[in-house]
Amino acid sequence: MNKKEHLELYHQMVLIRRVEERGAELYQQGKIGGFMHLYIGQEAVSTGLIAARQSNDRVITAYRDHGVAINCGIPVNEVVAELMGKATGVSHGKGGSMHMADPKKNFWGGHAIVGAHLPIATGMALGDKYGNQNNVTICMFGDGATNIGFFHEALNMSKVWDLPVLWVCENNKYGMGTAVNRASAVSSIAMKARGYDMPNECVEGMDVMKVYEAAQKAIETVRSGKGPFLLEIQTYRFRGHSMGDPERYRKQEEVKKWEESDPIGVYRNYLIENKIASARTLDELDEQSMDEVNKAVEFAEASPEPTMEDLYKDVYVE
Amino acid sequence: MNKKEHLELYHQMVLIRRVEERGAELYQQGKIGGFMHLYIGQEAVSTGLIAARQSNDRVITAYRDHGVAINCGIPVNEVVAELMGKATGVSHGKGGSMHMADPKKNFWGGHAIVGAHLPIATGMALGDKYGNQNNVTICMFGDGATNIGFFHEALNMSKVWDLPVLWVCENNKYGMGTAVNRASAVSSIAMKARGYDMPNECVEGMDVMKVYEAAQKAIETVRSGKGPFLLEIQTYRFRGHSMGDPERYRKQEEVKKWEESDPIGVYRNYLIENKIASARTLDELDEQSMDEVNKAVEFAEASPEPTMEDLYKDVYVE
Amino acid sequence: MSRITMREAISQALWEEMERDPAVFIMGEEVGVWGGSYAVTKGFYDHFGGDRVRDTPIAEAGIVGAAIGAALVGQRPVAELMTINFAFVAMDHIVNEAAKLHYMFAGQFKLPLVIRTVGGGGRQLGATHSQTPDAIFAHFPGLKVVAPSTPEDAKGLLKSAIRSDDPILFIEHATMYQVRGDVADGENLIPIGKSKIQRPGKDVTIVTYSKGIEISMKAADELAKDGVEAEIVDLRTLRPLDMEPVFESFKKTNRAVVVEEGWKSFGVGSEIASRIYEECFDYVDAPIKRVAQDEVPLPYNRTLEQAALPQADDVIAAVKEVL
Amino acid sequence: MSRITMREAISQALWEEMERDPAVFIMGEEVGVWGGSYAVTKGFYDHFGGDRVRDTPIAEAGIVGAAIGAALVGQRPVAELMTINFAFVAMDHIVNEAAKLHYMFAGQFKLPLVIRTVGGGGRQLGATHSQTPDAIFAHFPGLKVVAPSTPEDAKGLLKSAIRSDDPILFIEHATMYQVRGDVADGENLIPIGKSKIQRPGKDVTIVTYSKGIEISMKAADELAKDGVEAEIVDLRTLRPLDMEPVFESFKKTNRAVVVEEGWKSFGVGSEIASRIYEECFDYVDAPIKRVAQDEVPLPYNRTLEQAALPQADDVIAAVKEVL
Ligand SMILES: Cc1ncc(C[n+]2csc(CCOP(=O)(O)OP(=O)(O)O)c2C)c(N)n1
Ligand SMILES: Cc1ncc(C[n+]2csc(CCOP(=O)(O)OP(=O)(O)O)c2C)c(N)n1
Ligand SMILES: [Mg+2]
Ligand SMILES: [Mg+2]
Repeated sequence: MNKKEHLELYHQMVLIRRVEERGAELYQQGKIGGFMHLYIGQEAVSTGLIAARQSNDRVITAYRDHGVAINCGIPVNEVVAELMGKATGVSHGKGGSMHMADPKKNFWGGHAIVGAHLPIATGMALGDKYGNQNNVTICMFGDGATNIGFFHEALNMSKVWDLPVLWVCENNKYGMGTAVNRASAVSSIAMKARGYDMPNECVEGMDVMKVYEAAQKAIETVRSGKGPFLLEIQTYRFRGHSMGDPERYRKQEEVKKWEESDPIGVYRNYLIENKIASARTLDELDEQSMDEVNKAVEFAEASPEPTMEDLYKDVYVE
Repeated sequence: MNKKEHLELYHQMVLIRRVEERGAELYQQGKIGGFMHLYIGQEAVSTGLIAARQSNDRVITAYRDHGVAINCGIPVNEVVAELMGKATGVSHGKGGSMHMADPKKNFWGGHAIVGAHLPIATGMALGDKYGNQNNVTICMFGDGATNIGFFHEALNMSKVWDLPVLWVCENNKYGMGTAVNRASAVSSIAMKARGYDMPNECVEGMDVMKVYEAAQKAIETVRSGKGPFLLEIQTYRFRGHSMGDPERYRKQEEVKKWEESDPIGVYRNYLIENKIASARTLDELDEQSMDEVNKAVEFAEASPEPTMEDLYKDVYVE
Repeated sequence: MSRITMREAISQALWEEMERDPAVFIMGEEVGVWGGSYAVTKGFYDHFGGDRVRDTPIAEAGIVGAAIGAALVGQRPVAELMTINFAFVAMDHIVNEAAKLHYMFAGQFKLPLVIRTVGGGGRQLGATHSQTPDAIFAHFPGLKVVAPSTPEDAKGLLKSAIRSDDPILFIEHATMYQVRGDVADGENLIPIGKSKIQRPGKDVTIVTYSKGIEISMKAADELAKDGVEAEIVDLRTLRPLDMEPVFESFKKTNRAVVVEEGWKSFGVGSEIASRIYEECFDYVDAPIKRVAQDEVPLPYNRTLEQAALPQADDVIAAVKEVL
Repeated sequence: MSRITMREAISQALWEEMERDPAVFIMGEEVGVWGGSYAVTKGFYDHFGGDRVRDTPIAEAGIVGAAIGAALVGQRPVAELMTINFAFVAMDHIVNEAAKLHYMFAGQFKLPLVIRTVGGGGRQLGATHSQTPDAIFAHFPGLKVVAPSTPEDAKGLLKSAIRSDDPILFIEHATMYQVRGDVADGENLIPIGKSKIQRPGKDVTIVTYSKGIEISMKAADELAKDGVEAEIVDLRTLRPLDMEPVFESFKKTNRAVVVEEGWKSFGVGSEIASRIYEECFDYVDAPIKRVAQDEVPLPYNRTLEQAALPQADDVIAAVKEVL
C-alpha cells in the first residue's frame, strides 16, 4: 500500500467518525429520526475490509451501515442527506440510516432484519457464479446475527455450492445488550465455520492494517474458486447499540479499556511511527474531514424532501 | 438387558415392519390417505433409542412416526386406526400418518414441517429444567432437517442454556431425493455439533443393540446435567421417501446392499447366535405380530369416523 | 383507581402474573438485562432473575418454538418478539405450530402461551420495521389475536391471556406506550374476545382498535364540535371477533367507518365491513368507508410516512362522506 | 391449439422461458433429480443440467433469500417452494425482503423473481400441510400474487411473471394439476393484474379464482339447469387486484357471491365484497355472500376435511340466497 492509499484509508476512518459524531448531534436535535446505529470504534473493520476489495466485488451489510457506505465510495453528502430523509440522500430519503445502498458502487445495503441479508448474499454469489462473473460477495454481519437460522442456511448453501462469498462477522462482543457468550454456544464465531467445513480466520479489528491483510488473503482465496470463507473480526462499539441505549449491560471501564485501542489512534500512530505521514498531514486530513462533514450537513439541510409523488413511486417496476 | 427385554425389542421391530407393510397395502387400496412415510429399514433406530429412555423422558419426532409411536407404547390398534382416519385413532383421526401423539405415553408427535419440532424440543427441555423436572427430551429428525435454520437455533439455544435434550439425527442418507452431500456442507452430521461445542457421537443404526448402548450413554450424559448431546445414527430407508416416490435418485443396487443388513435380520441373528432366543420363539413372535396387525386392521375398519362435532372441536381450549 | 401509562399497565400485568404463578416466565430478546427494548420489563431481571426473565439469542423461530415446547410441558411462557416485523421470522411457529397443535392432535396438547409483540408505524423506521400486519395473523383459526388500546384493557387482557390455555398473539402499539388511562385497582381480568364501546354516540359507528382508537377519538372530538356524535367500538380482539356491539351500534347509526393502521387490502376493515353488510344489510344507509394505510411500504422520510399513515383527518373526512 | 393439463402448461412455460433466456433458472427442493414433487420439472434436470435446475437443501428462507440475491445481480430465478405451507418458513424473505427492497432503496434494486408454490387442501395432509392462505400474501404492497385456474392462464401468466421485473408469488393448486384445457399454440403472454370473465351470465356474479373456479363452474352448471345464469369472474391475480370486470358484471347482475378456498375471516372474499359495496353501492340488491373454508385447521379424516372445504353445493346455496 502506498502513501496515498494509506492517507485515503485514514481519511475514510476519520470521515466516518465525524459523520457519526455529527449524526448523533443531529439526532438529538430531532433532525434525524428512526433508529440510528453508530459505527464509532468499528471504523477499521469496514475500512480495511473494503480497501481490499476490487470494484467488481459486492458489499452487503446490516443496519450499522454509514461507515460501510462511505468506504464503498458513497459521497458523504448523500449519506448525511439520507440520514435527514432528503431527496438527495443515497436512498432518496426513503431508506434512512439503516437502508443505504448504491448498486453502482457495488454497495447492496443496509439491511435491518438481523441476518436476513445473509441468504441474499448467498444468492448474489450464486447469481455471479451462474453468470460466470468473477466477483466476490462480501457479506458483513454482527456476532448476534450468527445465532439466527438465516446464518446457518446461508453458510451451508454457500459451501454446498462453493460460492464466492466472504462471510465477515464483526464481533463487537454484544448483540444489543446481550454478550456473545450469553447468546451463542461458542464465543469464537470463527469456530462456527467448522460445522460447514469452511476455511476461517479470526483477526484483530482495531488495527486497520491487520484487517486489510486478512481481508486481502481471504478475498483472494474466495476469488480463486475455493468457495466461501468465514472471517471473524474482533472489534468493539464505543457507543450504545443505537441512540437511546441505557447501556445497563456493560461497565464503563470496559468501554474505556477498549477506547485505548481506538482504531483511528492506532492507525495514526502506525502512520507516524512508520513515517508514512506526519502528524501535521494527518491533522490536515482531520480538518478536511470535519469540513466535508460540515458541508454535507449544509447540503443536506438545503436539500428538498422527497415529494408525494415519490411516496407512491417504486412500489413496483411495472 | 434380560431375555424378556430382548424379545420385547424384537417384537416391537417386527410389529413396526408389519404395520408398515400392511399400511402400504391399505394405502394402495385407498383406505389410507395423505402422505405416508414408512419406517422400513430404520426400525432399529427408534427401537433401540426408546428402549433406553425412562418413562419420564419425552420423545418427539418428525412425520416418519409410526414406528416411534409403537416404541413409545401406543397400541397398534390406535396407530392403524389413525392411519385410517378413525375416531379411535391416537389422534382421533384428525392427525393422520404424520401426526400421531400421546402425551400420556410421553410421545409428543409426529411433526410434519421439517425441523420445526426442534425448537419445540428445546422448549420442552427448557420447561422441564425450569420446573426442576429431571426428564430428558429426545428429539429425532432426519439428515435433511439439519440444513434448515430451526436446527441451528434449537441446538444453539439448548447449549447456551445447557438443556437436557438428546438430539438424534437419523441419517438415512437422503432427504427425499437429495443425498446428504448434495444438501449439507458436511456429510457427517455429528460434525455439526462442533459449531455448538456439543458432545456428539455417530453410531451404526442397523444394529439395535449398538443404538441402545449409544442411546443409554447419551441419555445418561444428558440427564447428569451436562447439557445437550448430538447423536447421529446411520441408517437407511428401504422404501421410497413416501408413497409414490419415483426413486430416480438412487440405484436399486444401493438399496439391495443395505437390505443385506436389514435390522430385523441382524437382530434375529444376534439373538440366536447369543442363544437369547431360539428361531422358533422368534417365529412365534413374528406370527404373533402379524396377528396383532391383522386384529388392528379389523379394529380400525370397524371403528367409527369422527363426527361433524369433532370437526369443530378443539380449535381452542376455551 | 390509578392513572398510569400503557407501559406501566403492561408491566404491572406481567409482574402480577409472575408473582401469582411460578409457571409464568418471560423470554425474548433483551427482556432481561436491558429491561426490554420498550422498557416494559425494566426491573424484572433483578427481581425475578434470569431464569424467569430469560434473555435469548436473536432467533425468533427458536424463541416461539421454545415457548411452545415449554407450554406443552406445563409452563406458561410469555415470549416477546421485539417487534411484529420479526414475527415473520417466526411465522411458521406462530401460525403453523402454535395455531395448529391443539386441534391436530385432537385436544391432547395445551398451549398456554402468550406471544407479546409490538406493531405499528410512525417512527421513521423504514419499510421493514414499520408494519401493522395484524390482519394476517387473525386469518388463522387456532390463534387468538389481541390488540388493546387503553391501559386498562392492556392490563386486563394481558392478565387473561396469560391465564388462558390457548396460544395468544398480544400486539402492543409502539407509539402508545405513553398513553395514559385510568386502571382499576386490584384484579381486573378482561375477557378475551369482547368488543367494547369506547365512546358512545348516535350518528355514525367507528369500528377500530389499537392505534385506530387514538386517531378516532381525536376525530370524534373534532366531529363533536360540528354536532356529529360518533360511537366508537374497540374490537380489542381480532380473533375471535366479537361483532355484536358493532351490529348493535350500526343498527342505531346506520353508518360506519372502519379504521385501521395497516394496509387496506385484505385488512381488518374489509372483514368488518363485510360482516356488517352480511348481518345488517337492511340498516345500511351509506357505503361503509375504510380508513387505512396507503398501499406502499412505509418510507423513512417523516412527511411521507405520516402522509401514508391514516390520520384523524382521514377519519373525519370518511365520516363526513358516510353521513 | 392443444388440450393439455395444468401441469403440462406450467411445465411448458418454464421450459420455453428457460430456452429463451439463459438468465432464467429454477431452484428449490427436489426440482432436479426428483423432477419436482408435483412432477412439473420432470425431464428438466437432464436437459438443462443441475446449474439451471438446482436442487437445494431444505431451507426455505435460504431458498427465497438466495433467489432474491441472484435476481438483484441480474439473473431471473424461479424459486420453488414445495408447498405454500412452507412459505411461512420463508415469510420474512417473501413479505419483508422481496416485497420491500425495490421501494426501500428508491427503485435502485430490481427483483425479477418468481416464487412458484403450491397451495390448497383436500388431500388429507392434515392441518399444517393443507392451507390456502393466499390472502395474507396479497396483503403486502410490493409483492404480486398470481393464482391461475386454467392451463392457458397458468402458462401465459407464468411466462409473464418470469419476464416481469417485480417479485411475484405464483400459487398453483395441488389438486388441479390434472385439469385440462385448451392452450393456444405459440407465445401467448397474459398480462398480470387482469381479471377475466370465465363464464358469462346475467343473473348473479360469482367472483373467485384458482380452485374456486372449479367448484364455481360446477355450481354454475347445476344452476343453469334451474335457469340461473351465473357470470364467473376469475381474479387470476390477487395483487394488484383488477376489479373492473367485477364491477361491470355486478352492475349488470346486482348480486354477487365470492368463492375462495381459504378461511373466510380476513380472506379474499371480504376484500372483494368490500370493494363491490364501495364502488357499486347503488346496484346492490342483496347482501353479497362469501363461500369459504370453515374456520378450523383442516383435519386428516377425509369426510371431515371435505365438510370443511367449500363445495359446489355451498356455492349453489349461496347463489340461491342472493337471488
Ligand atoms: C430478526 C430480527 N430480530 C431482532 C432485531 C432487533 N435487533 C436489531 S439489531 C439487534 C442486535 C444485533 O446484534 P449483532 O448482530 O451483534 O450486530 P451489532 O448491532 O452488534 O452490530 C437486534 C436484536 C432485528 N432487527 N431483526
Ligand atoms: C419446511 C419444510 N420443507 C419441506 C418439506 C417437504 N419435505 C417433507 S419430508 C422432506 C425430506 C426430509 O428429509 P430428512 O430430514 O432427511 O428426513 P427423512 O424423510 O429422510 O426421514 C421434505 C423436503 C416439509 N415438510 N417442511
Ligand atoms: Mg454485535
Ligand atoms: Mg433423511
